Amino acid sequence: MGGAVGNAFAWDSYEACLGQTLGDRWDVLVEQGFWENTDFSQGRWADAFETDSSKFEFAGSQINALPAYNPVSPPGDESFYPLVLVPYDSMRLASGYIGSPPFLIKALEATILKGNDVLVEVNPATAAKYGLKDGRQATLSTPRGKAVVKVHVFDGIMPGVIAIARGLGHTAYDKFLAHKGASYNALSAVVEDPATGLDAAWGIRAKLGKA
Amino acid sequence: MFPFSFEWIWDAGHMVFMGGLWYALTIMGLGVTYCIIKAAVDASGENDGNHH
Amino acid sequence: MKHEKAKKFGMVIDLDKCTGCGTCMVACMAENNVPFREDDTDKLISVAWMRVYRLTNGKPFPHTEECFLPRPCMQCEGHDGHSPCVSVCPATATDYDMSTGIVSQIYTRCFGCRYCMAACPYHVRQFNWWDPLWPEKMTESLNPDVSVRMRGVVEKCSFCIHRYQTATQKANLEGRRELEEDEYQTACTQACPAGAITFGDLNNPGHAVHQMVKPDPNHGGRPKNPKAFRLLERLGTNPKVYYLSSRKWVRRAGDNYIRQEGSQNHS
Amino acid sequence: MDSALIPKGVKRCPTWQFVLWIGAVSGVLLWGVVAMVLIYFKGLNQTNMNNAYGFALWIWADLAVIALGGGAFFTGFLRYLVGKDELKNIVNYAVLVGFCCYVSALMILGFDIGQPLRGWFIFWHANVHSMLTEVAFCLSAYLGVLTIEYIPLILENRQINKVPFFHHLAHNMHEIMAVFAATGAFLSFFHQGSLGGVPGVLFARPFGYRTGVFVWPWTFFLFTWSAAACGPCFTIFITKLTEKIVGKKLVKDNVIELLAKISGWMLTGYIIAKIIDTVYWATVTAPSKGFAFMDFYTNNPGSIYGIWILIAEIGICGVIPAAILITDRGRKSKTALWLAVLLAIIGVCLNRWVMVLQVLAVPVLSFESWFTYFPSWQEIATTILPVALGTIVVSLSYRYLPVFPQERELNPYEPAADDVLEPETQELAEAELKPAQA
Repeated sequence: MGGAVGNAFAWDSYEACLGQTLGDRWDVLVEQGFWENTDFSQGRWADAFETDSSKFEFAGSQINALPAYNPVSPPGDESFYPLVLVPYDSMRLASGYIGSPPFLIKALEATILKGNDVLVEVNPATAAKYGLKDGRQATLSTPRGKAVVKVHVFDGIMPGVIAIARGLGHTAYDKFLAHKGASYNALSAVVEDPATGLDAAWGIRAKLGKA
Repeated sequence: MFPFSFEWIWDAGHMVFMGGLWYALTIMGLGVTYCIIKAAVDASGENDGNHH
Repeated sequence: MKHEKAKKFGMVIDLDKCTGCGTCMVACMAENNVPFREDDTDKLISVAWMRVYRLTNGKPFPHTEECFLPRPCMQCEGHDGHSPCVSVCPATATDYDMSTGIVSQIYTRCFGCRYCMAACPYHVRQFNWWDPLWPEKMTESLNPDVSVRMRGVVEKCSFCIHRYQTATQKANLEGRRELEEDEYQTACTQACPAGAITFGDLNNPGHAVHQMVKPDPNHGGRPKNPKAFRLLERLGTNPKVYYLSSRKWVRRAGDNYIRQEGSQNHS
Repeated sequence: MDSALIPKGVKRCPTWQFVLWIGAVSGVLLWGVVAMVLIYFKGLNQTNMNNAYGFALWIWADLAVIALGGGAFFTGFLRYLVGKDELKNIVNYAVLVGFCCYVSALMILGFDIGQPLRGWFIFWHANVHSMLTEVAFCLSAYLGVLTIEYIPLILENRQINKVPFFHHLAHNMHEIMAVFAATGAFLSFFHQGSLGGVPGVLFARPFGYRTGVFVWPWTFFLFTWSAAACGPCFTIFITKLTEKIVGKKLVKDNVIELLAKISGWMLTGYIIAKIIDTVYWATVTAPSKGFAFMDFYTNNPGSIYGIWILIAEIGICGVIPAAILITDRGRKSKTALWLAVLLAIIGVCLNRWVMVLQVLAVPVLSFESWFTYFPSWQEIATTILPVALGTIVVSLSYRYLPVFPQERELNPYEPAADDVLEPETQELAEAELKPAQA
């Protein structure tokens, strides 16, 4: 600090300022790196918001501007398409319209692409229910289309859900990328949110059967 | 295989291994050479006998 | 010989930091002229010096956990340089360098018997089943410091030995005998965006790798850091790649245990 | 047509029949040659091997034929060094079969390397610490010994033997055959052993690794031992098979029984040693590396590598043939003898299979699973190729060379009018059989 600001500052340095203003707490901070206020007690969550629900609300009941919450279900007939297909992003795939270079395709895990087939993640329970075996080909169909995929039985995906990596199924680009795997975009459809008119629903109803 | 290969070391491993190998090859070579020379000598002796 | 202590280059990979992004693989491929194939999805026939494994804890949803494990060459020391692969090579095409601790591979000496591949439990050694090919134009960006490999030979991660050679030459020209820690780093180490890979001389207490794992010289370099482990420690391969993980199941996945050993955890 | 080449006093099938047979086998040979050309020109991508299965069908075939060819060195050892004189009646055939086996082995090794033009590096830049170097050296040298042992037999062909030099050469080589047999036994001991050492020294492969003495793992000795035990069984098997095909007796029963008896006792010893080795490995070696015994036999797709394989190898194909061959009744019963030699052959082949392929199939990293492999047609064809070649060599040898010294005695035969011996050649015909009996 220098010039007019330095002159206006009542202490020699910022450290001296902190030492004086914080008093005992400064010594504790220098020694331990933190200071704990033992007198502090947290306020009750119930008192935090003065709304009907005592929780955060986007619009209070008085205004009544929002329609009641209605979950938007993914498109498709549940009795015919018992599963839900969702997309996910892999760290090793460019998921937009820009294609992955050969380096990424070569580095891609064997649990995402095998030969020319994309692997979809399926929970062991789901796989058992539909007679699907790890690594085998299967037909993935949604109300929008069909694709041949391979099954990757994986505990990390929720039962009843199929996950497909974004960024495959290109028809453009070089021989390292084009015509490999299937695109989620070609299989998905959107539902309009009745309140906002925006595209909603993450996923689409799907069926996975032995190829 | 030969001491002039740069990876050759005069250690026990090389002496035992290559020693055994060259020993076997020498016996085989000498044995065959002996048979050939002796056969040539025998055959020529026989030819002489046939002449007379 | 006292004045120049043998080096033992090693790597520490922090699995808590690894995101599985694959940058190390890409950096390695670019640095070491690893060839491409149109279909490289069969990892058992494709060449990749660095490979990132995907581990799971085997628990059902929603308790499933994942961990990515990058695997370069372990540069095993075995006992006194008797690494699994070096001693088996019939044509002396691979060697354990006592001065750096790096396992070399001479591509023009290898005649492709693949005995070293059978000896290596980490699948580090890979065979060139095909003639090496690169995508169009990529041949122009090949690294001139690394030779390309012909069909029919075995290749593997070299800890970017060419970088060591370049750095040593530079230092010698400047009249120095010793390299600074940052003068020799592998391509994967420098590329890792998460800073998960650390590289240096395990024999040098000043180097980060030494401080991170605290190798125990009385037990073949076994880590004293309880968070650190090596792959297949029990086989006696004595690798120079260490892994760090705060998760017990990950550390345990690094080795094999028989059922009776169930609850205990090594180190 | 070719009667001038056929040994005197024995009957052979008509030429057309022989040509037909050779033609059929040559068809198979040609198939193998096509595969061989593909492999040499396109590389090892023609196989189904991969980076986990670097060793596969070929290495197994190599180890198996060498074990089976062990009949040559062991019979030679018994005949020339131990002095089991009766075995002179089968040693020619043992050498011939062994020769074919070793030619096969070297041929297959020739396919199996990624850079065949650099094959000589294994000799030139030899790493003496590698088991494979020892294999290559001893194998090639021993093939030399087998060639030396086979040459006199060729020289005894009716026409070749007329040349005095060849006649004497054959005679002289027989004279010092014990020297060659001793060298062969020495070389065989080491290459059979070092083939066992190949998986045995892999200390990072818990299924194959064995402790041992000095630089040699126990498998080193077990392989030599099993080759000496099962090789003669293969010699008996091939002899019996030849007898079946040509429809006559070629070797007297007492000769076969003697070889079977020695083989039986060798097999008994081997199986006991193998059981001890397996128990030690299962209870001490493998657990020290973190593997329970059953880890090696469970959780693999289709149970290809189930515990059945160990039961089959040691029990059914080890203990049973050993028990048959050491009993007088077992050896004398035709069916039991056939069964025993067949089981012993399967047993040793199974052992080699396990020690090559299962070593690589077992996952070592805890997060990997079993590796599977099935050979490509190119691999199968090139494995059958040397078998076809061996069949041709054996067929030609049987037809034109005095392989079985007892054949004339066992099959008295009245030559046809046009084949009546001229007095002059009669003398030579007598002489030609002498060296073989010497």
